[in-house]
Amino acid sequence: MQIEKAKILTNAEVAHNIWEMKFEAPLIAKGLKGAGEFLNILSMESWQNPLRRPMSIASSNGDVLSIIYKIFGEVTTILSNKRTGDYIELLGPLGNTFTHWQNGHHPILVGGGVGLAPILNLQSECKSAKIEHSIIIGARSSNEHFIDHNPDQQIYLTTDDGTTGESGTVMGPLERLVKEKANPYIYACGPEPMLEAVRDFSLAQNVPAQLSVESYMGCGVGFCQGCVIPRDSSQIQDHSYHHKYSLVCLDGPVYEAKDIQFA
Amino acid sequence: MQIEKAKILTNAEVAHNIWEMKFEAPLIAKGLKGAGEFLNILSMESWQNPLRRPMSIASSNGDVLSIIYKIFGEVTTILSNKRTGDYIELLGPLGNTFTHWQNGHHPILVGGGVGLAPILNLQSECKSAKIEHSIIIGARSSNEHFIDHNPDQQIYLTTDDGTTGESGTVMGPLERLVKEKANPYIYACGPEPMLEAVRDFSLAQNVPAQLSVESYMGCGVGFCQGCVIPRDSSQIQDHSYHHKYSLVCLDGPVYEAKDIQFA
Amino acid sequence: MKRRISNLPNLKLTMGNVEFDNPIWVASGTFGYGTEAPELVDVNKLGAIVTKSITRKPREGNPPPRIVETSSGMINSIGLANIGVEKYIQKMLPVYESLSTKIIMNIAGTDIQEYIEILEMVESVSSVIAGYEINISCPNVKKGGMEFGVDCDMTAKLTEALRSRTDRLIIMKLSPNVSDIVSIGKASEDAGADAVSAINTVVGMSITAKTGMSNIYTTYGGLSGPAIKPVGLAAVHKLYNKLSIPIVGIGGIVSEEDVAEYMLAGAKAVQIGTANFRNPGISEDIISRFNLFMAKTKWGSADEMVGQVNTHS
Amino acid sequence: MKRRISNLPNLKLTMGNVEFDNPIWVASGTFGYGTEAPELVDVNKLGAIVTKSITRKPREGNPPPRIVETSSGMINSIGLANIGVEKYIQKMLPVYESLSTKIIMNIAGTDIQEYIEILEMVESVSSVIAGYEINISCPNVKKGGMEFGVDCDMTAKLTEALRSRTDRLIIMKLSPNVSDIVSIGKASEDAGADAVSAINTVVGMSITAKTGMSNIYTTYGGLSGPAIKPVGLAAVHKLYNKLSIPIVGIGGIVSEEDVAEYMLAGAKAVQIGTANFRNPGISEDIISRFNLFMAKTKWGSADEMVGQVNTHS
Ligand SMILES: Cc1cc2nc3c(=O)[nH]c(=O)nc-3n(C[C@H](O)[C@H](O)[C@H](O)COP(=O)(O)OP(=O)(O)OC[C@H]3O[C@@H](n4cnc5c(N)ncnc54)[C@H](O)[C@@H]3O)c2cc1C
Ligand SMILES: Cc1cc2nc3c(=O)[nH]c(=O)nc-3n(C[C@H](O)[C@H](O)[C@H](O)COP(=O)(O)OP(=O)(O)OC[C@H]3O[C@@H](n4cnc5c(N)ncnc54)[C@H](O)[C@@H]3O)c2cc1C
Ligand SMILES: Cc1cc2nc3c(=O)[nH]c(=O)nc-3n(C[C@H](O)[C@H](O)[C@H](O)COP(=O)(O)O)c2cc1C
Ligand SMILES: Cc1cc2nc3c(=O)[nH]c(=O)nc-3n(C[C@H](O)[C@H](O)[C@H](O)COP(=O)(O)O)c2cc1C
Ligand code: FES
Ligand code: FES
Repeated sequence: MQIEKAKILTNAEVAHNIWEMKFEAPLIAKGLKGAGEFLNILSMESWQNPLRRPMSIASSNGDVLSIIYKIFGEVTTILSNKRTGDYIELLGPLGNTFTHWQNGHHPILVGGGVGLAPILNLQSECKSAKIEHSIIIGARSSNEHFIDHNPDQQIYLTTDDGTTGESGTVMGPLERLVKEKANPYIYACGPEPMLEAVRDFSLAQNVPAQLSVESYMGCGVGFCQGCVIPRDSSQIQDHSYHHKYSLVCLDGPVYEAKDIQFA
Repeated sequence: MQIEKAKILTNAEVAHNIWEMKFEAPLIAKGLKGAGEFLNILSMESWQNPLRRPMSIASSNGDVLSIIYKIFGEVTTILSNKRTGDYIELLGPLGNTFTHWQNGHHPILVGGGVGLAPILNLQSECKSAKIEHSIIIGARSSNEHFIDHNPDQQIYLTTDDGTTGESGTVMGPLERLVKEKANPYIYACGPEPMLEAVRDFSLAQNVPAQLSVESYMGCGVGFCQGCVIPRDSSQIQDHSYHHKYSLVCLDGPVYEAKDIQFA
Repeated sequence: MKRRISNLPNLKLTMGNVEFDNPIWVASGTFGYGTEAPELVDVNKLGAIVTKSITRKPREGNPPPRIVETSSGMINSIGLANIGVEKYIQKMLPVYESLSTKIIMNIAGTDIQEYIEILEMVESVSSVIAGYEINISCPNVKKGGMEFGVDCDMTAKLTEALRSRTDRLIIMKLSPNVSDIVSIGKASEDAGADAVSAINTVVGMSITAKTGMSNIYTTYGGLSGPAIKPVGLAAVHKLYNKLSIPIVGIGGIVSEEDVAEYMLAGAKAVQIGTANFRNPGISEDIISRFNLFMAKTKWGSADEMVGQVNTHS
Repeated sequence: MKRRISNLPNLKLTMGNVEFDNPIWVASGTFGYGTEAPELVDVNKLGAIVTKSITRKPREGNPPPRIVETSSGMINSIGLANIGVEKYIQKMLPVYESLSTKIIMNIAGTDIQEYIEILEMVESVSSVIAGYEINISCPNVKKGGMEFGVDCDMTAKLTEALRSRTDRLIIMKLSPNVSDIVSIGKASEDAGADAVSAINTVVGMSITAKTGMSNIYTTYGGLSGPAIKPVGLAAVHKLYNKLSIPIVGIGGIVSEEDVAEYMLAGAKAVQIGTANFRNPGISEDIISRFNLFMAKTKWGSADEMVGQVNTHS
């Protein structure tokens, strides 16, 4: 875990309101443990927005890391105004990683919206490790997609409005793939309703699943106790001082589907 | 009085920590009444710094206005990071103007530090009106000057450390010129100690003087009652609701030396 | 959920016996007497103008420095500089005849008698003013206002005394610098106030480290601006839960979303203060943008959203 | 004016019977139990660590959402999630043996008995802790702390009860959400506290206009960060004027200049809170930069500047 000023290499809109930023962060890159980890980003000197913003690592390639972010509010707008050569301050790598995908399963990767970021990172790892896998990417409409629907390559896109790929949510292809593939393992990140649907499905079908969840973060390092989610587990974690809650910044963001609850 | 988004033409450091910015502000330019007026500048969307910053108009040329500013704190730093083509939001023109300089006097213009800005504006007006005048510019050291010492042209520089022009404060050349010139009238803007010295000298010598003063401003339009200075005059101004104080934003920033007090 | 995108949403409201065109007003002391910047704002668009606090006699106010910026806020200690009630009656009331916006006169005093005298002087002449906001919460005067603002009994006595002397709208303006703002609000309600407004400024101080100087002559001043919006929202929501009279929300409003937040917290109307200093026309802008905001929400009228924040419970 | 540019300025101070290397501490609840981020901060550089509030039993804390950003600040309602005194004694006290920085244990309770019990449990074992900060000012628990923080008698009783049971440093942590913070401070002093710290968070609320949701599960939470620095400075200066025991300044400190401002206002030491979330190493950085700052001022030592703000009077 480090604080590092990273030089921005590229920063561009890749789909409607969705941006990709690449930067050089050699120190943080050295500490990476795997897909699922995130960075806590500071985008300005001013204290108007005192808190950093957590963003999943979308790719790592030597010293170069990337994030994929959606313009949501003040800070993501500021991020999108950064230019090549500017700096941002990163705290990371933070959080845990997806696991078990190397253990003889068929990983089914599911990304919704900018939840795609850690899923793409996991996809790269599967590719490097030559592990056969499928990936399902959901969005509301084709303009939010920046990857092509390609069933031959096991890349399945869905859109709510049917403008690209399959019409409907990620659940369509997911239900199909779980049946088709031997020994499937689901890895998902996306909006809460999607994660809930994946969770319920995985429990009902008894298919193992890991979900990368979001929560409002103050610090990313266990200081503030702000980032809790209710936890359905008897495994007591000291971080959150009590078994009822789990700190997403330290115990997460990746959880076994069965271990967490949604509000 | 208008609010206008002005496009920045140039923004460059002209001396140590002193910057000049030129921008196009056709609406405000139309309303100008003369040297001494100022703008109230907003440099960002963020509310980290809720208040505008007052800056004297240093020159006007058709639609193009300029300011000369010193990097002091947060907002002037932000100003200095603006690039050609960026926008700043101006409220103006505000305040009153220097007067009487066209009435057969020999104007002696005195500028200290960035107090130079309105003085340079007045100098331009004197030149346009072909009125003979002298100008004295004071600074701590040569690196804060961006105009050349040129006694032949009646341009006198002073520095505290003697690195350019005459050694000492503006008072040296001022005392000399007041003696030399027939019917002198002093116009001064600069740091408070300088203004106090000019004021005391003008009262003692019975030479008329107008001073452009600064005060902490909230609004620039008479809403907040924040910008008062004690006033030595029986002339009651309604703006400040009481004869004891004067609102610098409406009654000033230019005052007859005899009319104001310093804290 | 009904949506009314086509028509402009209904922003009208009634408070006491007054009908206001919209719930977005300008706050006392932040808009002068309403006539300062005619080039920059059409005051007739505003829901109401609350004028600068008036005392019995003109006041010169505090020596400078009177204001200073802070992180997302500012501190002021103007010290109730004002023209006094006589000049207000003589000079301002006639001007207000020609405005179509509602005028609310803010009154400040050092004892109950002073408030009464001011109110009676205004009541004794004919004028169009819609009502009074009673400043019992100015942190910037040595004697005066503040004492009422922290004391339920004094607040009740003052409210009763004024209530018995006017049928016009009476709004008691509450201080956040108290252990229990709700009890002061309740005392106002029980004594006959038509509404309460909250909040006035929060006591604060500013120092420049390099010089060691206090940046405000009177040492302490009143903090306002976006920094205090959370404090204002909490006050309004607490008052809404316990009072039945309307609440006017104040504190850090700079956008149409801020207006909506205050209304969701329980404000029937709001006042914009510090933001006017940044942009004298901002209140007019916020009214237009609030119209657009409303058109996109599920709320049919501004009144319907008052107090409807979802608090997870 | 003496200037000591060559030597590092003297930052040492004594409070109660404890000597601190420097006046820059980290605030309770913003630095965990001090052992969370060893890669990012050398805690032995800190003047002191005030640990997260401890209650008699472990507490799960409030449901999420627990925190939200505001303009130049944040609101939290953690609800005193903590490991409870037994685990604190068992797990944390031994760890503190190996640290050279001073540890101040922050204690919270719902009644006097609970505070006493906690303190006695810690006093009954041997440990290196330097003293206690008594949280009588947490706005985020339904029962508890808050009641003391607004009441002089209760504050006095609690202070006396604890004073009679320990010789260690006792610092009473004061709430800004009161009409008169000085009277609570005075009650603490008269009852034997070694020092007071101020301020805890300011009650606030946050709403998202678009969704109509409260951003904090418990509706109200505590506002902290640069937004409240003016409130903290005013509290410290008022306390300094009336108390003779030392004051620990808290609220919105993010730079060495903020530290200096608090000391000029009257703080003998300060605590850094919210800023630690932005940068876990910031307190260490501020200590270095405060050293440089001091070297350029007229003050020979940090102690000399305490309370020396120039207030124009
Ligand atoms: C572990 C984790 C990984 C994430 N990865 C990504 C990613 O790869 N790409 C992406 O676009 N987004 C990601 N997010 C969400 C991202 O942090 C928010 O979109 C971002 O903070 C919005 O900031 P803003 O200032 O633009 O919006 P604001 O206007 O400040 O807030 C809008 C919303 O953003 C969220 N938010 C704001 N501040 C925080 C905070 N400190 N912590 C958490 N959420 C916050 C809240 O839901 C809030 O309602 C991730 C969040 C977490 C917790
Ligand atoms: C009528 C008038 C004309 C001016 N003309 C010029 C000029 O031509 N060039 C120039 O460099 N400066 C000028 N100033 C001063 C200029 O406004 C300040 O230097 C500037 O506001 C500093 O802002 P900052 O954020 O960089 O500094 P900060 O760190 O915010 O403040 C540093 C100092 O700047 C001053 N200041 C800050 N905010 C305000 C405010 N709202 N109103 C007044 N003073 C403030 C205060 O003295 C403060 O102590 C003028 C001021 C006035 C009143
Ligand atoms: C410069 C200034 C002067 C003020 N004068 C008064 C006043 O005379 N009477 C009053 O009741 N409130 C006065 N206030 C308080 C405001 O009306 C308002 O309650 C407060 O500023 C909070 O709102 P804001 O955050 O939108 O500014 C003043 C505020 C400021 C900033
Ligand atoms: C997330 C969070 C948790 C806190 N928890 C505690 C606590 O357990 N006990 C306590 O006395 N103060 C607690 N505080 C208050 C801080 O110690 C401090 O008084 C306050 O945040 C103001 O300082 P700041 O503006 O530097 O943050 C907490 C503050 C925050 C932001
Ligand atoms: S974000 Fe602060 S503890 Fe997790
Ligand atoms: S700056 Fe507001 S009245 Fe002059």
